[in-house]
Amino acid sequence: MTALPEVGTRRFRMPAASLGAHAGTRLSVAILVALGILTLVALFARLLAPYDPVQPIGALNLAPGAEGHPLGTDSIGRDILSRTLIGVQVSWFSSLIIVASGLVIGGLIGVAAGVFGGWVDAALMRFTDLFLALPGTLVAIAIVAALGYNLQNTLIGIAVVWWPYYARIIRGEVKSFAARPHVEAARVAGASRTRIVFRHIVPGVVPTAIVTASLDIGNVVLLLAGLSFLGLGQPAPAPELGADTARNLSQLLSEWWVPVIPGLAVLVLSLLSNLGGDAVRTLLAKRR
Amino acid sequence: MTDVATVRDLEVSLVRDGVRSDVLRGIDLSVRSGEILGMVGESGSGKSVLALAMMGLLPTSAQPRVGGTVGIGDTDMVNGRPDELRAVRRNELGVIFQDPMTSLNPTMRVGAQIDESTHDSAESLRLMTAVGIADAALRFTVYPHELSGGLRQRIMAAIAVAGRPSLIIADEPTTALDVTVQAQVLDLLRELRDEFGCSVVLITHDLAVAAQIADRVAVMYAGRIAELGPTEEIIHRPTHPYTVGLLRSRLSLDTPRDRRLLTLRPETASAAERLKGCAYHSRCPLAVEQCGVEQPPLAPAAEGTAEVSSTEHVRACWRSVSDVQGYTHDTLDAPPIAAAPSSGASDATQPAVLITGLTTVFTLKGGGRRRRQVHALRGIDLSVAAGEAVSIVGESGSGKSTLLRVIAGLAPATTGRVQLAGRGAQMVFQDAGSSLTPWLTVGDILRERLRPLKLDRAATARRIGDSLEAIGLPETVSTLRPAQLSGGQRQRVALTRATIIPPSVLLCDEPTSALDASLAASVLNLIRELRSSLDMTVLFVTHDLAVARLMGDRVVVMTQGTIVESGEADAVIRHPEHEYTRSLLASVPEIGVLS
Amino acid sequence: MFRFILRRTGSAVVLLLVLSAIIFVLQAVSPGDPVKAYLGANASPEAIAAKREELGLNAPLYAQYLRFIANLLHGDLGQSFRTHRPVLTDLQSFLPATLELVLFSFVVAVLLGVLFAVSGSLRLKGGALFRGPLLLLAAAPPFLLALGGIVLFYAQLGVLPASGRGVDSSSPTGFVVLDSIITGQPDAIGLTFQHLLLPGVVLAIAPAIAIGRILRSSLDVTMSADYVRTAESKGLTPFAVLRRHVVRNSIGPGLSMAGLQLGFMFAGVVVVEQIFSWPGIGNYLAGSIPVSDFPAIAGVTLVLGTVYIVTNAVVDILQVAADPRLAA
Amino acid sequence: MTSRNIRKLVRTGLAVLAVVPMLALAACSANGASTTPNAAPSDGVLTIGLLGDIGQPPDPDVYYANNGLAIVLNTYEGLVQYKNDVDTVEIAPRLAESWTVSPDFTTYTFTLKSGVTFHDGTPFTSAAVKSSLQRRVDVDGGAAYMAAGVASVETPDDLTAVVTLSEPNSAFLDYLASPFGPKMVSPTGLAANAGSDNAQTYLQTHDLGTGPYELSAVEPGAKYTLTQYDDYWGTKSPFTTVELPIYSDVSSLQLAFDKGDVSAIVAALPSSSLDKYDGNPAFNSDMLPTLQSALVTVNPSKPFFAEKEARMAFMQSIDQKKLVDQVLGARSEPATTLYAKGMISDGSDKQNIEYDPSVMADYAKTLPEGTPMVVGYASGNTNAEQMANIVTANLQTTGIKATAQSYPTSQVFGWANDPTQGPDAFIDGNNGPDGGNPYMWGHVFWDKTGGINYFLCDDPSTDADLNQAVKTGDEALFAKAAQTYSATGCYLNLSYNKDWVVSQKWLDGVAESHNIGANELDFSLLSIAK
Repeated sequence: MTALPEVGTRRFRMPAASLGAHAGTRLSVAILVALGILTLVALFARLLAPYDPVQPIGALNLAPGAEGHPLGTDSIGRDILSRTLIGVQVSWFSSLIIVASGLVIGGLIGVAAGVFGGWVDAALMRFTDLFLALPGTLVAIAIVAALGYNLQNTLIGIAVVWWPYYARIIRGEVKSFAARPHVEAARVAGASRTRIVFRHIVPGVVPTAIVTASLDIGNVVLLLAGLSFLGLGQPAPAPELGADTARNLSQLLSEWWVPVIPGLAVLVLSLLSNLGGDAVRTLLAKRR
Repeated sequence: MTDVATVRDLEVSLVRDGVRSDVLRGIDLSVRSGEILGMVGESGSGKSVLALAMMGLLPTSAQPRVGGTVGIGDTDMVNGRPDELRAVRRNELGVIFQDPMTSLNPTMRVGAQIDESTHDSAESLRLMTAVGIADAALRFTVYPHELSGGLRQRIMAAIAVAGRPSLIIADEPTTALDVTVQAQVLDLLRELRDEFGCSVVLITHDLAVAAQIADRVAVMYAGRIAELGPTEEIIHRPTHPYTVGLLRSRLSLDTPRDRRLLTLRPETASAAERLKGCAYHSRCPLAVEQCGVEQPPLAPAAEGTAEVSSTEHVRACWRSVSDVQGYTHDTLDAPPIAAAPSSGASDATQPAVLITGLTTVFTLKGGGRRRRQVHALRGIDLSVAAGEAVSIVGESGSGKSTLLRVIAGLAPATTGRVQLAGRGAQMVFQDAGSSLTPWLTVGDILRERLRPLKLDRAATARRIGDSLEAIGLPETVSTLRPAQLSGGQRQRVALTRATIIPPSVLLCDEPTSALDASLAASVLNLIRELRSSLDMTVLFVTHDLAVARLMGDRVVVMTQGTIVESGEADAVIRHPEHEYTRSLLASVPEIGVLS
Repeated sequence: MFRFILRRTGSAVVLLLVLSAIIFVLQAVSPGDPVKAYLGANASPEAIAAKREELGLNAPLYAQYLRFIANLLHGDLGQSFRTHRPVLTDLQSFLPATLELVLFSFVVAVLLGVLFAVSGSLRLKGGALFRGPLLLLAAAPPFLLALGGIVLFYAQLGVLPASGRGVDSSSPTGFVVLDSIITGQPDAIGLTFQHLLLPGVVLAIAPAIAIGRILRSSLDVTMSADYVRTAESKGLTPFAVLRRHVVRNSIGPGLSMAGLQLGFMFAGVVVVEQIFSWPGIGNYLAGSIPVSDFPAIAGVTLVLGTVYIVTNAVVDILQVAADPRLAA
Repeated sequence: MTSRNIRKLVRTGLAVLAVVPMLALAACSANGASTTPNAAPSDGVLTIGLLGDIGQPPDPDVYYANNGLAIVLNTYEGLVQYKNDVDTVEIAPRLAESWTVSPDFTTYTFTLKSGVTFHDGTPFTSAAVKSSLQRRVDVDGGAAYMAAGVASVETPDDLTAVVTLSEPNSAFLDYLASPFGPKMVSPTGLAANAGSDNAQTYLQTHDLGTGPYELSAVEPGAKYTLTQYDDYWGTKSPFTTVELPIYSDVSSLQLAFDKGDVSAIVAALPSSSLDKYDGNPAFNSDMLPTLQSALVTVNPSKPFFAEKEARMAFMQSIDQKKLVDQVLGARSEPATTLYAKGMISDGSDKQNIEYDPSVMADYAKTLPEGTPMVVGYASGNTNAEQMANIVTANLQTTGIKATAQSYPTSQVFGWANDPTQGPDAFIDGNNGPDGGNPYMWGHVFWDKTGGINYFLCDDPSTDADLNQAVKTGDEALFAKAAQTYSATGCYLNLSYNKDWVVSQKWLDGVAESHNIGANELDFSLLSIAK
């Protein structure tokens, strides 16, 4: 019996794993390990980076493979490897922060709406729909443009428009679980309201939330890169993948590696996180 | 007399959540033109897979491996080319699936869905009338969700008979329907056969249903045919222990109320060793060592005598017919259950449940402004004495479940009031599986019930262990999650949760409707025992009159939110007063008791 | 159905009001000295003061707000600090180009998405060979993708143009494809499509995946539905089953995701237009950001927001049309 | 089976992962651009690639930026202009054949060229001079100040215009010669299309000038098209049409140029492309003199530079020659004067800040270890970014925690309102005066009311001297003003910048069509090489 989702939630079915419904478990694990390594690299980027990312330390525009500069140097003589490492750190953790913020804010609102129902639900969801119906990215741009261009404001801008997506999904899940017999059973068995919420409903929502979030990171990585491409990200000289690509784009035809390498880093990030999302889904599906 | 379908040592193995298992293990049978063949078996016996295999529609997602042949007309549904199979489905086959709601395209007008088979609206309309749909022209343009269950199933039937198929495969066509509608659908099938002269394969888990209209019955067990023969033969002279078991564990309107219900021995053997010999041997009361090692072939039942009849009635068992039939004749008597004591002691001052002028109205919020009011209960007055057991019978929508939910405090009382005695009420739900929180262990679930007692760890553990033991579950179960339990075990856990602290009133909402006959019987036994041992009042909701009669000292018949009849169980069954009760009784599929 | 359309339109209007409110608040808090940007570096202090007065930047906030709303109602989005033209005029000249690009790209995205979903759901042979690359490209930052495309197809192979729309974009309607069709210039049509191709595809890839994934999952759900089995039991050809029974029941989520993606595309177009020198609203926005030309930024947000809100209303209505059960 | 799919899919994925670097390689191979010249156009179309839209409308009294100046300068003409193809400030006639200036710099008398007509057919007369100067004031754009001082314009006859200023101004001729200076606009055309805004709307998409070309098509954000004015009084080029397509990305602009789709790019390519085109036989690469400079200014409102000593030490720590050579290379030469090259004929405005890192090193010792210090630059300006980074790198060797930081232009102009918001120092990659008169330089950069004195580092005596000198045209006084300001340590003229023009081999007359004031080419003087 395919239950028919209500008007609001239908927009947010979880996307199918792009790698066929059930990617091999081993593959999934491998992908997650890769992600773990990536995160470690990002975490210890400062230690791994051979040089200070913002200081000119070598000749200008050395091609990759140059002595001491495996990825070469940029037009200011900064070590591209170092900049890319730090850039990965910035982009990766920024994306995680955004997704986390969405998960937390959206989660709270979604759970509240789903649990209390009634006018609370109505009010919260009206609010959420309102945000959903606005063109998020544009609003984000407007916000950053208003607050001033820097990474912090960019994160704020995105976070402001990012949570409703989660609120919707989580609220929908909460509602569906709340309607399950086991919740009624718990009620009859005399479990307190809070207990029902946190032991009989929320745990069921977590997997969906996790999968949704992990599938989302990739988008955020790209969005961030795009915004900093437009100059809404880290102001120079701080390293940031999107911005580094954008600023040095003029060199594409003379010293291609300067803009291309950070761009590739973005590609790897978002690709890995996409695959990661699917992997998470697969593994959770297997566990179910 | 030619056969419309011939199945020759059909073997099918499917992958279910990652594990490949043999679902059909050498099926041989043929469907004769114009006959109704009943396929009977518990869930998991492979009967539905057989149906799909006959249509050549085994789910690709299950990566089926198929051996043998299914001949329909002169096409082999196993090895034929896709377009050939489609041709057969178009011209030779008609299908009726279990759930008419999900089996019809929700976004397509029913007429159009019939047209897909008839390619001619006039014909479609004619068929709709033929399958007994009043003012077909009107209904032609509605969507499935705008029709009642019975009508939907009739639409399915119209689709099935479209193009005058030589064979209609009906897979549990009645299970999702109310008793009264069930009867109608069965009649419909018979009429279709008579009118269109097609054969029908009727797949069902209920011997009685098959018995009502089938010419021949095939009893399936674990992917093989245990016994196959004329309905009369199977019902009255079963020659396979399993058939015997089914017949005896089946609940009927004259099953003795004062005795334990007879049940099949629960499965103990592992899948591997079951499949070594006769799959039934581990549960078979008559098993001999040969049964455990060698698969019995399908052989004529009538011992070596008239060759003619030999094809009629076949069985797969090492024991001789006489042994089996001998067995069926002795041990009619089952041990009596401890007579519910309290029913006598109903001099209890105040009743356990007192319901006065109870009405409940739901407002369904259709999208947008449109709201619909549903009067689920229209003035219920009911008083249940302490220790009494009352069965509430009714069809879906009669409000019986709502009544129970109101008592349990899950649904609101719009007017009127419900009073419960001291220790309040606990409830056992229809689908035990979904009534247990999937991610909590049995232990967690039970512990939750015990929290008010503020016991220390050890005590709690002991209490849980004991009550599990009491209900016939190993203590180790407490570390498992519901998904790791069998259906029967889950229902037992649910019962434990309800009774680990004995309530005054135990509310049972069709606790057995999802279980196989034998399992159901054992659960019912359990409830009755608990009732007497824990001295509980029981309110038992069911759609099955036979069950109602067995579980209740008193039977209350409900329809459209009101109580139409109430009285001592046998009285209501034997001498129904309200005509609704009569119609219910009339439509109960019955088969004579074992002679 | 009708009442639903009515209600949906109503909510759209409300949303527009909210959007405009947000824009104003942002406008109020936006820093930087627009007037300097407006008059240029060497402008005299007197001129600056005068300009501030003229733009009402000295008035108290509430006054500015009233002014803003009033202007909005008159379709006055203020004047761009950068181009010195009324923002509305700018948008009028840039919007058609963007709409044309986005719509084209949207069609491409939907096609790719459907291909992605169907090839996956029906397990078509070699489907993976199509999905793999698509997935990978979708993970690439658009600006890299765009430049890669230019270098490859324009500089190296010389098969596709890399910038502009090919024909005079100040044509009657601004929709050059439309115009060249109206005025019946086949060569012009060909030219415009040549120019649309590269940016269109680059912009389409990411949304295609998003749509494809959603569609894929709802397809998988529908494929395993009982009524599909019923349809098969009628002996319909796989295609007939897909067309008559699967599509309609699985299109819903795809539709709404498509609507959602349209919103993202209107943002993504900013990057793409910049690299392909597309004379559109995105390029205009990209030019406005560095100089904090807030009226322009606000205007773009408002207009694209409107387009987005309207399209989504349409999508919802389509969806109800597709699935009668949603009607209310 | 599915998981086999995955592997296949991942394999193909990896295969494609190779695509992107491949594209990159393609790009870098595109770098070693074809060394065979592209063919000259046969259709008389000249294509000048613009990097980004021109922003403001091409209205001579409104347009006050660089990118689109070419359109204004080829459709409109002023009375005078700076002499083409010389690297000193010399005023040359344009629509005025000759002129006389009263000794007190208040009365300017112009004898106009005869037989000049506006694009709308109206003959050019002294009346047009009057109306044009008036419109400049009425429109009140950024460069309105140039005509603000005009008290009256007498027109004794059609070919004589006598401009009287309300107060002496020796810079007035430079105002007129400036690319942003008043241009002659057809009075009848203006009257016909005046509208409510002095025809500003009309002039967004049309022109009313006398120049060699007419603005024939405007596709905002996409392309501007000029067509030759048949009745132009002066020399005509073989180019009957000039197209200025807009490229918003520099790489695609370069690619288009390499393929020959673009004939010339004026001052729009990054230094990183220098070695690609400089000395490439397939293209011309000209470095043409301008009044533009790279500048260093410091922020006295910040504690770090509160003291003159600190400012001086900082300026001395900058290795001007090395910096300019390393970053700007052939595009500029180290500045030796405080004004732009050739503004003060006797060079008495010599810049006396000598490179001496030791001063800063010593000063740094007096500071707490790791004192922070920020050198800002305008975001998007690669040259400035490089210089800022090199400067800070050097400072760090002295123990100062110097960092380079980018700021969007709008913010840069905002600092004047509150200098404490700005960085400690600012490197301006390229900036210049509206014209060649010392006043126009000194005023904007040094006077706190000038507009580009970002940090309001002001020296009253400098302002006074400048305002005095402009009345008398006293070069010595200008030099004095410069020296006193230089002494504040707020200002360093880093380099004389040049316009880098790359063009197809077949294009002739690039240098001849360029002058020190306009950073653009006079298309009518271009030609196709034989």
